[in-house]
Amino acid sequence: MQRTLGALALATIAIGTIIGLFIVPADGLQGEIQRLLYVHVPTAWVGMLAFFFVFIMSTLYLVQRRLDWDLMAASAVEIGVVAIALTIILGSIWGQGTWGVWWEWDPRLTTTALLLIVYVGYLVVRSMTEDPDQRARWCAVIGVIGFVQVPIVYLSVFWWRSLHQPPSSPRSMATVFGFTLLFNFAAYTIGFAYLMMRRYRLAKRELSLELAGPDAEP
Amino acid sequence: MTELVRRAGAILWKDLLTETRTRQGLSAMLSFAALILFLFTFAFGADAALLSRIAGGLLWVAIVFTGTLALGRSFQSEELAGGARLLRLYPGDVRAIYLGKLAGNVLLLAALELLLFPATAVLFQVELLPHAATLTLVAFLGTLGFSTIGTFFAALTVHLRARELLLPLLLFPALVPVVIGSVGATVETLAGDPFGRAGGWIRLLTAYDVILFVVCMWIFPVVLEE
Amino acid sequence: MKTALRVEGLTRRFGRRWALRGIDLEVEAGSVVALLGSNGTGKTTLLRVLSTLLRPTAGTVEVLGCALPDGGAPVRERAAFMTSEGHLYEELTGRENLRFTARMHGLTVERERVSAALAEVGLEDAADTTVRAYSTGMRKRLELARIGLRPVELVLLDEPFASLDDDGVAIVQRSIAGWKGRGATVIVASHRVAQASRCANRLVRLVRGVVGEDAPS
Amino acid sequence: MSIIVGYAITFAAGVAYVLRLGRREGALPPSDPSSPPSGGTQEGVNGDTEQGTPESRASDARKP
Repeated sequence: MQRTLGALALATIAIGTIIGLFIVPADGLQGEIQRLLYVHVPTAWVGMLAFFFVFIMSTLYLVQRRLDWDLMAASAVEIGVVAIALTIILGSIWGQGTWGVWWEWDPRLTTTALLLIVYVGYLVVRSMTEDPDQRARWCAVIGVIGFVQVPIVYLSVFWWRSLHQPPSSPRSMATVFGFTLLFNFAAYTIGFAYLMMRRYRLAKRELSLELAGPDAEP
Repeated sequence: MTELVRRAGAILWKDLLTETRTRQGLSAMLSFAALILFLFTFAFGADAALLSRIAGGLLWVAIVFTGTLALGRSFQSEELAGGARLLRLYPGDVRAIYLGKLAGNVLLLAALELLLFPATAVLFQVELLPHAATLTLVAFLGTLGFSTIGTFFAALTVHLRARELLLPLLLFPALVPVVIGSVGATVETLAGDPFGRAGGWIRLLTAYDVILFVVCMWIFPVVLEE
Repeated sequence: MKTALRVEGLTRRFGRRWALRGIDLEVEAGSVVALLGSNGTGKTTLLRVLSTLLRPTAGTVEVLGCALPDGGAPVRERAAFMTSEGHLYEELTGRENLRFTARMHGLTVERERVSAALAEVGLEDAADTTVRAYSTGMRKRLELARIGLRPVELVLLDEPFASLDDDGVAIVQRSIAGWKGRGATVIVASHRVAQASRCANRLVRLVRGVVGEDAPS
Repeated sequence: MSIIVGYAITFAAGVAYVLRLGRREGALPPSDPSSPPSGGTQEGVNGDTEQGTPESRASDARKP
């Protein structure tokens, strides 16, 4: 099951990239740089999806106290952090190409950067706590609070930015670009599912090793 | 409900007593805040007009940094008395601990601000008195937001090894709306609120304070659990 | 005889290390149990589970008729737990420490209860000096006074005799006798067999997280 | 040019992460992935999985 999902992910991402890079014509306004969006936006989507997943799993853990939810949340955080880090790197490369500046206080970019800090904090707390149940509790708390602040962070940055600069008009998407983007969305989501399954299984094996029964000597 | 408030009051009473006796918290905060203000004066002092224009921002930078210092100490007295978790031995809702510590932090920060605002007025030549009412409201909302999420993460990190690193790391993203809202409202108010935007910032602050308080109260019992 | 507490298959893990590996214990109300065993055998962990501080990893725990960990609220009302390192605020005076405890328990007639508790342990004259100036013996007496503020059905003591001189030990034993007289159940965890077993009617020895011996004394 | 860099970084990171997973999976002793014990859950002795956790089986054996 996992292997086929992995192969499918690989295939669809490859096809999506080829379409995005070679087949689809470059965007009239931005030119070639616009092709970066076919990887920048899907990774941002995967990052957001991962952190929403963490929010759900963390809430489930807080209610049911089953360690499996915590393991899923932790897996999603790890993948989410990788995805969001990539999103920011790609965002600044794309920003450099279009606005000519490496960093731009664009509400989306700023919010994703802040989210990265939240979930890096999640991973640091996770690495510092030995007891699995204690670790699960604190991480679930951060998972929930981390996600709850996203809308307000975005809103406050958006208002703040619109004071200094008229908000950049949302890029209008011609249908053919739209299709390519949607295809890549699906491809990267399958990739996310594959990584989740694999990381979760690894986490489960590592946990069972950690809890090796009452006679485990220190 | 009244039992919750009474026990929160007991914790507040204990912490204020400790604070007035040792004076460590407030004096450390005041000297730190003074240091920040003077640094700003040296850094931007040459251009008085600039200084007074960004006074609102500098003020909140001083409050947030000094406040983080105070947050780190809010569970210190518990650690010296056997650990914050022992407070769970008392009957009743664990949230009383959160409310007691939250009130303590808000009062401590209010005491700091009572001195910090006039100092800013003098150092940065800004007229505060005409806007006293709005500024008090903004200061309260900003301090409440800061303390609500700050006390929560202080309780979480007090059990962790590198808590000096972790408290700011966890706190910083959550503080962005509080800082943006407070600074926005303060700067607009000080400038006489020409575009009427202060009200918008105040609504953002109020909404965020409410959301943070509800979420923190809901989750807090998990934080002290073992 | 009513049972004060019943524990079955209680395990508790801290990361890889298992502090409790399957405790089975039943204690009748009104008895005084000496919980013996060298350091690291799980005495403190067991007391912290019974006092509702620690959630068990697995196993069923019933204290004063309440199933832990979720039904623990009444236990916090009717039980008292004296930890080995104590729970006193250095900057507060003896009286203020007791007033804090009384308020946290929502006790009425606070002033009189505090004065009575201080008198019972002989701390009237040191009542208004800060605990920072207290000797170890005085701190232990203040801890006993904290428990004496309210009626208790279960008293858990963790190393109550540690670093106490003879009259300190005598005061602790007098308190234990007092609780026993009022029908409360007392569990004294100590690695010093002599003082612990003198006032106990049952000895339970923990060995590597399980009950090793269990005999009336 | 920056497009190539962007795509290269993304795929490099993706591959690196998968390799890291592979290394961590390799480092574990080969246990059959079918049904590792579910780890200590907070509920009750046997939890809801029928084989329960190792220590719960041990305590069952000890009951008279």
